Amino acid sequence: MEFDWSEGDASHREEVRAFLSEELPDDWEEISKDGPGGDRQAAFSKHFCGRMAERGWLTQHWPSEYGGRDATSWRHAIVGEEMWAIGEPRGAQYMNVNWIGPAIMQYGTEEQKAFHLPRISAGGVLWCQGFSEPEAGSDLVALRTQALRVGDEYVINGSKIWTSYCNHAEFIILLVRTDPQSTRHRGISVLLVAMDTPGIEIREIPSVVGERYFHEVFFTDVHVPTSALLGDENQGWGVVSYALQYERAGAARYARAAVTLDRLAEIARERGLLDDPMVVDRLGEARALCEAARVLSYKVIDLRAKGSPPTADTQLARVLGTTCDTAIGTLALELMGPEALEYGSFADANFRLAMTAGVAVGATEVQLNLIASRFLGLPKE
Amino acid sequence: MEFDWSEGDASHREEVRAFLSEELPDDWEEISKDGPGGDRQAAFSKHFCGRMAERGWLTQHWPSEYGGRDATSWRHAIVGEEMWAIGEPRGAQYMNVNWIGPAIMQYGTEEQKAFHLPRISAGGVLWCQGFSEPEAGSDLVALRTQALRVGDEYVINGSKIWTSYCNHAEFIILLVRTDPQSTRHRGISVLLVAMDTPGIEIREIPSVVGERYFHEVFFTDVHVPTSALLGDENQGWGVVSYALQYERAGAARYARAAVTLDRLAEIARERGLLDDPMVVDRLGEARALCEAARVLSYKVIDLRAKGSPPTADTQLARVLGTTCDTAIGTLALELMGPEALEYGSFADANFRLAMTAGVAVGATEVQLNLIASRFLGLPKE
Amino acid sequence: MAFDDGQQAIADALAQFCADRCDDDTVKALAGQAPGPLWRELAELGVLAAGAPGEEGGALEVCAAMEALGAAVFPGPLVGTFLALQVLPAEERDAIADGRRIVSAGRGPLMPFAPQADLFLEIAGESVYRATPTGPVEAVETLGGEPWGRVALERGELLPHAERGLALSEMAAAAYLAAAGARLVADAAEHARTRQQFGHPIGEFQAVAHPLADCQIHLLASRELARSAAYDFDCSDHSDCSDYSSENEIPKFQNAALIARLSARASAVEATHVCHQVFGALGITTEGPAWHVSRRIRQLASQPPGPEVARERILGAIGLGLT
Amino acid sequence: MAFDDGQQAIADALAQFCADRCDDDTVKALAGQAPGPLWRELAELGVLAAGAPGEEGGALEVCAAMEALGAAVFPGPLVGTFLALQVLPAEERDAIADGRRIVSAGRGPLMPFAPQADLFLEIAGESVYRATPTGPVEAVETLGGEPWGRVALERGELLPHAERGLALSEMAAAAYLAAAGARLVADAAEHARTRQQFGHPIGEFQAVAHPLADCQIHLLASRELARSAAYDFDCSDHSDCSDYSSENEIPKFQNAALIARLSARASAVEATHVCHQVFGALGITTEGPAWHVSRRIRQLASQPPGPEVARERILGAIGLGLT
Repeated sequence: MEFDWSEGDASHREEVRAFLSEELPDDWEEISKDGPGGDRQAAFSKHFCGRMAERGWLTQHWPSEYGGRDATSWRHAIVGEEMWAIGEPRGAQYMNVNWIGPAIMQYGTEEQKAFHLPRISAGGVLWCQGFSEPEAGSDLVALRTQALRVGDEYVINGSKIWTSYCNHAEFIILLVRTDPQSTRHRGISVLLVAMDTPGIEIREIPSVVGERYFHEVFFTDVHVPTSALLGDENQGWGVVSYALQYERAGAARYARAAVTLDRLAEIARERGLLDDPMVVDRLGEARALCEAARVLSYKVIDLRAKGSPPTADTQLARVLGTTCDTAIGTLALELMGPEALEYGSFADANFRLAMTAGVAVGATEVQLNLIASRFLGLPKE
Repeated sequence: MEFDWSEGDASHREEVRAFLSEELPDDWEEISKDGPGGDRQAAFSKHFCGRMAERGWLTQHWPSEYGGRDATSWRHAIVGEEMWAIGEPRGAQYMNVNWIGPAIMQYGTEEQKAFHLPRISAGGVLWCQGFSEPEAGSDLVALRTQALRVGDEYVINGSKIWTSYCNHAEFIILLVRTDPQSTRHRGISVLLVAMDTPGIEIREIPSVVGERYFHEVFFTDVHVPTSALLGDENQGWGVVSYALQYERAGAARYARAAVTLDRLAEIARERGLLDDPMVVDRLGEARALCEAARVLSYKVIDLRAKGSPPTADTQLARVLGTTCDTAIGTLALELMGPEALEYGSFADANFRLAMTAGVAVGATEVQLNLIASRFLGLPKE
Repeated sequence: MAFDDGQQAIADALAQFCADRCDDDTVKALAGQAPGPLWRELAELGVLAAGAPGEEGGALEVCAAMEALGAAVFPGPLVGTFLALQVLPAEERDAIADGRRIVSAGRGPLMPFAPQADLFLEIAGESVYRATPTGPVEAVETLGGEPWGRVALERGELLPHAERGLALSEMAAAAYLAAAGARLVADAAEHARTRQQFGHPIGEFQAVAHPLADCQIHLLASRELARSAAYDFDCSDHSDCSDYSSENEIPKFQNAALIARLSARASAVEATHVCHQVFGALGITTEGPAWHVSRRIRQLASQPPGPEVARERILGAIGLGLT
Repeated sequence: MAFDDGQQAIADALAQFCADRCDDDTVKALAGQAPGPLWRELAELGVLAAGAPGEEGGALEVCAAMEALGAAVFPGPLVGTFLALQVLPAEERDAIADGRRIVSAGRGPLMPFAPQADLFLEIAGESVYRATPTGPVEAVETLGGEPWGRVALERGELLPHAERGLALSEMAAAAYLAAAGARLVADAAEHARTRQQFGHPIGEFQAVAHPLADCQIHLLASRELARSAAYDFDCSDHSDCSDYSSENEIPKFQNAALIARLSARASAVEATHVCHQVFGALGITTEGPAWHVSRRIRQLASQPPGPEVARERILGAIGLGLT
């Protein structure tokens, strides 16, 4: 059997928990109520990530040359589980350390690496991700935002949508079409753009899942130097695919779901609902789902720990994580009866969050297509 | 409000029930155990349908010129509900009266009508339906069985599959390709063939849902006169479409399901399972499903009663009937625990029957495609 | 089952009223607001009065109205009002039917429209009581955008005709839910016809189309069941209706209302799941096409009479069937 | 989680054994038959013995074996045998592990393999008792094609180590169910690749492909959970394993086995529904590719420990999580 938490892993988890109980203020629940995009949590995350960085934990799984400690993926996964379980005090920075940094490591110039990686590793910088567009959701390659090369600059025009956290972000990792004649996967590039570049405007899209969750970002004649290019021009699809593989298994949603489920069970117990076998059965089913999602995520981490390239297992873990979130959100709503309807209540908040599960990271439909084709050899339409 | 059972309808239902309690032997449950294809039920159905015919009920919804009584579709629906609820003592003859007879009425020559309709109306003849082929299931028009015209005869070669009740049938309504160059909907014809014609062979396919349920029928140089043609040559798709519209709303599965559900509830009560709220909830959901299926079937009957052409509502009723059967079969299995595993037990028998619900009459998938297109205007693939 | 001309006229008139006075932007803007001028305008049309015994109209008229209102997700204490009109004495009905007095009907302590309510009805099992607040009403913002309140109630007089009141309000909720669900499905289908992904409208994908079709089936059936329950309710007033289940202990209209509610609740909630999948991120914006509909469905689906009452009644109804 | 070389060798050897000695036709022919020569052949391979405490092997070896056996839907009283080997004293184990004595373990009065059983174990809640028939065994033909019997039992000695026995047998059932489900899905996918309708292989339709993909996800997760439960079971014998949930009252291996069983049961039963839809009429012929698999899944999914035990254990496990 190849997997088990080592002694060191177990004690690392204890260390992380101790650190969390020390660092999180008493009003953490209040601070984190509006999610990572909320002003308070965003501000807190800069302080918090700085503290993590001091311990060397923020990017411990990175190579030491880039500010890491060469720790195993398991160690980093432990941090991820503990952070998610408690409401992600790293705020949006989980994106930096999980996939934006690694993408820069893989494709960046020496200059880009030297500039960006220490900043990410130190915990003081926020990034956002400019991939989706109004006409390009799950189908990212339908993107229209253009960056035309003019001399040693790119001039960007277009817009992005559903951009989380960008109100607080210093940088955006931006997907653009650099060859205006191209279609689909060809002619796409990735740019690393400072959010204070003139011509960038942000509009918040009010969402049901908390403050500052979604935004539109408009680019009007935004000039950036060609040195902002990550990877080769027109070869950006490779860069984004690399990043997405990390993104899709990045969030330990099952850890959050398991904690939610525990609280739900506790509430059910207080209300005497556990006398109802139906309630117990549903809780049991939900628990099995959480554990199933966890164990599939561990497969992905295991591959990563061995340095193997990501496989379609990532999709499995992702779909099951979503299923799990949705199931628990729905269960919360059903168990709490009319009480669940109170805005901001435990059940309400979890239900709203669960609604985003299938939306946030690529449509489940696309992932099921992939699984049908890779695991079952089914033909594509 | 346009629908209600009239006084006469209500008393007709009472008459039918009285008739059933008089005509059905004490060992009816035993007789009907193996379904309409079983030898005993098939034999009984000839006697029983004769008795119904004596009362004028078997084909009461037919025009009087064809042996009917011009009764409303509602009257005939009442008979259908009562028959299905008790396990269909008409055996396979429900097909004769529901759609094979009407198709002959619509498309038959005077000679065909004069020969076949009185026989069906008198209750002494069994028909089966030769539509499906190994390579043509839901996609009927992929059929390959050929009938080549040679002088004033057709020579049939090919095979049919999943043919129910054909072991007892005197006639088959047979879908064949009369233009060997044709594909898909074109070049198909319908023939009315006596099952004792030389060259026809039957093989039973053992099934999990009871004796003599499925068969293969092989046609080897079967000669039939051209007068066996129903409707115009190569225009058979119109005939079969007409028949299928009647077929798909023909069976009052919800009536059977409702009775099954009542028995299941009774068993649950005897076992003290009704203290479990989950069980009650599931029974309630299942009851709501039955009633939903019933009410959609009534819409279809209402259209028919008004002489309107069948609409896509038929598909709705059909899909919901299937859902309902499956839900109750599954519920039976779950409620009964290990007891349900006993072969031939109430739960086992119902579960096996429910398994056929989605199979017997066109794949649900095809019907959902239709609904998506007709009701929601969604584009086809 | 089709409405007669008078009932259809109600549905059509209300659809027009909603189009004129209560479009999506209005619904969104009114979220969390107390029943105001719009509620009184609705009442002046005589829509609420149709739910009072002996008035012009009856359950089918209420059903026709609720279908139109549900399709527009019209806000306000509709369900509680129909309950009140059946259980309160004649002299109290006018002020309610006119929209002057607001009814809060529920199981407490969380009560719908409590901050604005002039009258509290407590539902306990199959009984309905008058109730009086024994303290202040604490306003509660809800998931569904209805202004609720938490309030301690003292139980008062046991009211008559609870079975009719509950049945009428359940039928009304069923009609509203089925219509709101159907409208959500229609909007999602429209989105699926126009939204392109991977070079195709997403409605071409069975993964999108089939769940929508499935919702459509169940919602149409729920609509029919609500109409049928309304018919039975009206019938129960007359002797010339056939009632082949009359041997049962429980009146047919009660069972029919319960069945309609169970069916509508399940199918409308399922429609929110499916349609939010179809709308994707659009669905979770407050400006978007789905949230103001799905939140209302969620709210109405959680309202009393809840599962306990349903369960008791199911136990009574279980032997119904055709026999 | 991958097996080590020894465990993988067991899985491979048993897969070969099943291919040679227990193909689909054999499985179909053996339906309803008492455990016979094939059962003893399996036992002689040492597969059952791996489930006895202190023997060569352990739960992971049992898990590897059950995955291979489940994929072939190998018949016989596997689950009850693993229970017996944990709870019975050493001197009784050999005859069971050799396949000479047949165990019937259940809640009664309907008992698996009862007509042939040499030994009865009664499962009552979390306890296991020896039991003695007080009358004749009435043979019962089952939906799943296993020869069961109805028999009155007298409860005897309370046996030790019930928690280990039940956990091992639950884990074994989970591994078998997950593998049988995965095999059904693989066969259905093969059918979907080749079966043409409307000019396309049906696997192109999302209505076919997506449910299969969904089953695949859940079945793979169930397999991992079973392996993980087996690992925990073996760990619980040693002191060098980390067990970060050790603060809990209930041993980790018990929870893990329960979770694996819940997950495998749900995912395998769902796979039967989905695959029968894919196979259509073919699926309900006894000669066809699905029935002999799905009936076995149905049977194993209904076997004890049943929902009551699961419920009690869930109540205990509910606070587990990561904390």
